[in-house]
Amino acid sequence: MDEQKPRTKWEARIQQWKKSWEMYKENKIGLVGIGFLIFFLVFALLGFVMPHIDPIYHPMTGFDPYIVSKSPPSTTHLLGTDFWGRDILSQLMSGAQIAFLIGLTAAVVAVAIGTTVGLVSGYYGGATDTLLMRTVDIVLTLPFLPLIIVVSAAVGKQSIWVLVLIIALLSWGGISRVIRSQTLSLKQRPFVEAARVAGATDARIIFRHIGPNVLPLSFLYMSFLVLGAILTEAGVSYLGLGDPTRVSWGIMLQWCRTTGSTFTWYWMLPPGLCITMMTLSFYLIGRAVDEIVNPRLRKR
Amino acid sequence: MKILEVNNLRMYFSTKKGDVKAVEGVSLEIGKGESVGLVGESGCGKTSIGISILKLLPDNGRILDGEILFKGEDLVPKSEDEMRAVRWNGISMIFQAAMNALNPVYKVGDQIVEAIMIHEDVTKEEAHERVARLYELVGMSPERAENFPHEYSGGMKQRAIIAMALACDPDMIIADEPTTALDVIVQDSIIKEIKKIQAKLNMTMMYISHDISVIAETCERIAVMYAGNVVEYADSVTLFASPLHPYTHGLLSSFPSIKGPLKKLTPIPGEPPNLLNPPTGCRFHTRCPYAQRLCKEEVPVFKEFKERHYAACHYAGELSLR
Amino acid sequence: MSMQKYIVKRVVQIFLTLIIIMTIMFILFRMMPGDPTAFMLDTRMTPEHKAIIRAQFGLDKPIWYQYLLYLKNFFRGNFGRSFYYARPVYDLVMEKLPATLLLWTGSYVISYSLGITLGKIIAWRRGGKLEFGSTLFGLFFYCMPIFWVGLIMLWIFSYKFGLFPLGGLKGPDVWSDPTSSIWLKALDVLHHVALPLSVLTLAFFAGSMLVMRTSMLETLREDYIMTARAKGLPEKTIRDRHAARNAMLPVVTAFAIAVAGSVGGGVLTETTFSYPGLGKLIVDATLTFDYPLAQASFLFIALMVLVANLVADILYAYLDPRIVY
Amino acid sequence: MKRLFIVAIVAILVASMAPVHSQGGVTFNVGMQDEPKTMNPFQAQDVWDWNVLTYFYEGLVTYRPIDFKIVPNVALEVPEVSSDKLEYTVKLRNDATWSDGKPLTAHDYALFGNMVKEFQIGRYLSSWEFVDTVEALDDYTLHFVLSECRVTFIEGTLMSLPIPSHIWEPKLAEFRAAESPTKALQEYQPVEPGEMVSCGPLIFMEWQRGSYVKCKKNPDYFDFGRTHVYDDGTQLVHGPYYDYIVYRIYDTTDAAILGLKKGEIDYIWWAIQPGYVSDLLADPNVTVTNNPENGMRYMAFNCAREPFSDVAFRQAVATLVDRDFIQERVLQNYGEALYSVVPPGNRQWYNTEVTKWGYGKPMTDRVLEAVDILKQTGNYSWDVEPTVEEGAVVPGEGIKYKGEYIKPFVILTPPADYDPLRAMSGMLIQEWLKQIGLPVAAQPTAFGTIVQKAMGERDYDMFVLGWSLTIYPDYLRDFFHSSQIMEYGYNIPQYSNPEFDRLADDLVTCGPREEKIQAAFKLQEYLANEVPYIPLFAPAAVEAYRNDHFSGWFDQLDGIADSIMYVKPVAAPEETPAAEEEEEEGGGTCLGTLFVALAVIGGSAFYLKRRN
Repeated sequence: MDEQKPRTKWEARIQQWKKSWEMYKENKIGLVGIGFLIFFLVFALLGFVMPHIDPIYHPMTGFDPYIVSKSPPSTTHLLGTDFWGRDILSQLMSGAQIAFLIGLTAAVVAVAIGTTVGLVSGYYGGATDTLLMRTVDIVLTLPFLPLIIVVSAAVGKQSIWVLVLIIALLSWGGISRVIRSQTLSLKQRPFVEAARVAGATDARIIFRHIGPNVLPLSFLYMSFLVLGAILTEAGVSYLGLGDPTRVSWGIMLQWCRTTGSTFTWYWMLPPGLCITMMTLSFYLIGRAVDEIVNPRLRKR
Repeated sequence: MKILEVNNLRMYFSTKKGDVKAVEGVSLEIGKGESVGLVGESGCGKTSIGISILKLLPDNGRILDGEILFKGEDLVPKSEDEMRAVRWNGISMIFQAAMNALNPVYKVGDQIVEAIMIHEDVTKEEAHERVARLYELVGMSPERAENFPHEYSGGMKQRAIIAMALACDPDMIIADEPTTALDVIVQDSIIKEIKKIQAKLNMTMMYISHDISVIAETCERIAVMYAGNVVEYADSVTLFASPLHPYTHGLLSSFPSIKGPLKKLTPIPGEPPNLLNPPTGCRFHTRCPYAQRLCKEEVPVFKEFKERHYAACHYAGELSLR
Repeated sequence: MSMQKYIVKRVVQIFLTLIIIMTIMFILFRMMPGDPTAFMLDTRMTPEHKAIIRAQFGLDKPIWYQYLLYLKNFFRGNFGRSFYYARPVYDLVMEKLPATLLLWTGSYVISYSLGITLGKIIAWRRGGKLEFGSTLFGLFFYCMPIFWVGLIMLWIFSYKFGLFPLGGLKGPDVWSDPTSSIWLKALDVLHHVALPLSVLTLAFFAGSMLVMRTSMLETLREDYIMTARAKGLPEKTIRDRHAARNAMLPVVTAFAIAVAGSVGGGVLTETTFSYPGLGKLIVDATLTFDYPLAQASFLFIALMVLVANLVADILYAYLDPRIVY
Repeated sequence: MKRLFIVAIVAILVASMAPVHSQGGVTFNVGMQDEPKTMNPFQAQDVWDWNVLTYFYEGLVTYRPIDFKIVPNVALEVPEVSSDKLEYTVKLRNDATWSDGKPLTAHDYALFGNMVKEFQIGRYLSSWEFVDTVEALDDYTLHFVLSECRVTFIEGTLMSLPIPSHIWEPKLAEFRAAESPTKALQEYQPVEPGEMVSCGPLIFMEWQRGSYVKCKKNPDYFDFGRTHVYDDGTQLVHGPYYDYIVYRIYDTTDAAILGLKKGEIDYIWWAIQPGYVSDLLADPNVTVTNNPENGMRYMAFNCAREPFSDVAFRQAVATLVDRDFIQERVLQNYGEALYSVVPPGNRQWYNTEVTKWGYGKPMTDRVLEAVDILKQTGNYSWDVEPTVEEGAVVPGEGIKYKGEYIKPFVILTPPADYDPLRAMSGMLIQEWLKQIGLPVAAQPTAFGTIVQKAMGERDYDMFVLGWSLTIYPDYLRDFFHSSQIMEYGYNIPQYSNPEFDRLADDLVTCGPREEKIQAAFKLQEYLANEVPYIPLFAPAAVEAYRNDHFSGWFDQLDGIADSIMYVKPVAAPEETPAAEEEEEEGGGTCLGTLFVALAVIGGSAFYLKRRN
């Protein structure tokens, strides 16, 4: 019987997801968001293929032997080449990979921290709650980008992972507040009481019983965190504190600026446009999920 | 003299899934100084009638048909600007206090003053004086006008709302569930207050509630609504004594009577119909113990069976409702 | 609790937060590698001379001593001397502060006024072209990297058409001329501020607009709006006095939460437009390893955020009489 | 009331927009990327400080432009030096004055030297630490006693600036009384024109922080009209030929270039990125110059670690580093591939004959050659040896040194914002080294961190950095002498070669120039063969100036900045098309201002309307 139960629970969950998906499909802006996202996913995957077609399409080392400086779009280089004769299109693809990498990793870590803190804080209450929430207060009032600038400079090493870690460590505050208040109300529900009576440990109650119920909210915040992380990486890279060993969109703009090509349209416009569309897609998805998770926003 | 006459009113809400037929061919008349109760289960369209009269419909609501004659003038074709003059001045409304009918960020007195100043050419001071008098009228200390809504108890809010409704000396007041969310004792005192004021000012009132006992206490005549239709309309004594419509009967037997002998409560079986797709014929036929084939096929006419006793039932008067 | 007491309590809180931030800053900068004297390298400087310089900056003392010194100096309002500018950090920060206040508060005020007004209107008249247009427009700017928008604006308005200066705050033509009137100088500053201000405003207004819209839509469902309509109030009074006034509350809350994140936009904008404010200062200081300066500018930015939070709280209390302290 | 207010605003704004009458006289406008940090010569450290300060102070001797020959300036002649002569007497000209009318005397020079020693001003100590005493025998005679005679006596000590003793001496007591006298001295910030007297060609007028510094011509400058005659017949006559100079702070190159095109400035005083060149060349009023810089970018090895301690290893790496590619791609040919530690721009001291590893060879040959160099030692082996097949390199795998796999190592490279060229070079080098199977990764690292790891902790494998150099290559000793192997010593690669040390010591002592040049050549050969540094490239100073305002610009090492004192205004022809165009652009700015003004008026009107 014990084996049966999780299965039905699992099925119930799948059904829940299916229902959510049905609702999501109703949402036009949400579908546009998904569309963009799929486009960028394909775009990012193509980036892995490009260098195998011809080494000159390698985003970092693909120096075109015949083009030694920046050049406008041509048949070999559909979007032109950068200052050193490298293909801009392949660099954009690599940028999409980095954006996914940074956005998703930072968001997942931040959501994990934020959810855990929110759950623990809401569940235990008392001194733990006060301590954690005061910490959150401070985290939330820290000026985000200036701190990242200062910290990434202090770390000295310009690695993408350091950046991801800093972004994640600074952006879990908001989500933990929301999860906490959700936990506070869930804590009063009978099934939690039942679990407690049945002798479940605190950890089990938090993560097995309350946790799954706050997951949709976490998921909602994740899409906004992805957006924030992508924009932050771009900003930090633009300032010159990014990781120049990986071709991200921010780094592309930084190269564009530091080589004195700020006003070279075919180099300057595409990365920014990609950032915009990608963040927009995550924003739209977030809004759509928001309408599902918070039914009061649904149109009547 | 009739203050208000509603003829064959139809009001629908359009939604994604189709039209919600909230008010379907309702006719009512209210004479001057009369108090009329509108009773029915929640979702039966009684509030819709209230807001239709003032034309306070939400964006998706529309009046398809019918007339609303207020002092002989049809309100239906009136523009929003013309309606503004009717509102509060002609017809005011007592809202349910617990539902945030007062704006939380302004002082209660100011909210009443605002209504006065819109409709009448008075100075602010005069308006404030009037508020003080109104407060006394509803049994509150005039200083309380300087407080914010959150500083009031539920009963006080309700009194303030009554005061507000009286502010422009309207010809008629629609009271929409004024006591629903209050506890019984406060409810009682508010009802008494309304009755007192009504008597004092000879106020014409339309009283909307789902609670027939409250209606019985305050109203001379009662209209019973079911699924967007008024199914029966009579003076309260007659209605209680000899209801013509099976639904009225069912409603009466599902409520405990405050006065009178104890009797067994029998709830009406089934659920109220979905107004998106209401039953054909008599809308009550799905739950009616007396339903015949005719009831399913033909819409019963709302007509006068006895002197000022209207009902919409094919078999009205033929059934022995016990 | 009275308002005054509350403010005092909040100020104490701000102070404590600042100390925590300072400690974090101190630990960060002292534990991490990076030699501040690196930028003074000179091919003819001997190691002994380098040691002398380090001693002059107090870098040869033990860490705990440096920390105590640092705290002591902080309480005295002494933030140390900039390695790069070789001047008291406090003076440098104070020089840049007015410019930043002008740009940041200016953009917040304009973008929030714009966002609130637009949000109010589009919620009131749902589904119009205005709603679609302003949401799309606002969202694009919301999602665009702000420095990129800045670069494009520079390209179009300054480079192509020469309508605005490419950066800075004061034009030498105007300021070096003793005959310039104060009005001309003010106008010159406005001329310089116009572009960065527009960029920030464009980036920020969508946020407040969307929050306002949602909040307004919710407010419009409230019963007191029905009351107001029943009272026969004119549409505009209902919209502005009853709906918008209440709907603004969540916007204020959203502002308090967003401000810490949005100063990043200010920093990037200042850098893009080489606007001599705190944001540019912190970037420059960071890139030159000028830790006293980076720390102090960070501290002041943090202070600005905290004060903005306080202002938001007070504003909220002013807007909502239900708040009791 | 409301209308009145608006009318008043409009009136004021319109009045304020009336054309401004600027002072008469010719103004030379210079664009600077950063503002000066201080006007205190004891604190001044970066180029932006010195771009301004340098024209206030005249040394005893100086380099003349173009060929950097040492010529007397305030001193009447350049003293003859030799390593065994330790006492020198220098006579000064007696017609030089400070801008406040006080004479420029030997006391002013002696005071500077003595203050450097007393207050331990690190920046100048290397020029003064071997000077035992300096004193003014009379107003126009200086006497030096040295502990040893170094070349920097002339190229440092005698080039030091004087400071106006009548202004500084009264302050000394105050500095000495402070808790930390050095700090007190350095914190002193002269900003008032009264505190800033000058004996050079320019006089300080005012400094608007963050915006500009303004100076005027010194009418009493003693050297005005001095003529330098060169072998090729060129003559330079010392100016300045304008009345004012304004240093405008532009902060970004984009802004400066626009300013140059609009005619706001006549010269951008910093090297611009090559990316701007094509745009600038399109403007007939702008001239772009390209001069070598006296600097170098290099990659250094940690010679105290294996396998970097192995000369063959370093040679192989040097062979792999395709400096021609860097020159062509990364530098876009603005700058030169470098094979010696002395840059070619320093013509007198540059040894053209040093070993050029891999010069002119394709990557395939370089790989084979590098493999060859390594295999000859017998210490290296591979799991898969790198080969060349069908004209392409098949990278090696599992390289071993003395039977053990070489552990992964990193190249610390500066971040892109600091120098995109070096960052890019680091990336390329990583790819090239991978060709022979070296497990290497380029690690972009903050500049300060590299310096600390490399100079301070000596905890690194390789790094990429650069030096700005002096004319006299005494740095050859500093960078590679074994005595500099210490914390923060300059011998970062920890290169040690006794023969090199001996020769390097010779280089810095006084003596005949020919001998010194021979020594420097020999030192360069050592370095090229044993490669503690792999010189990567010498950057170019790409600069731009307006050719329609001033003429007489000349090229020299490090760029055209020295022309500033020699350029003459172009006789302005009436109504040239250029002037019209300029006006048009000015009109654009005016339009922008008008737009802002309208916005202000509209905003206030709207506000007033709402209030009413």
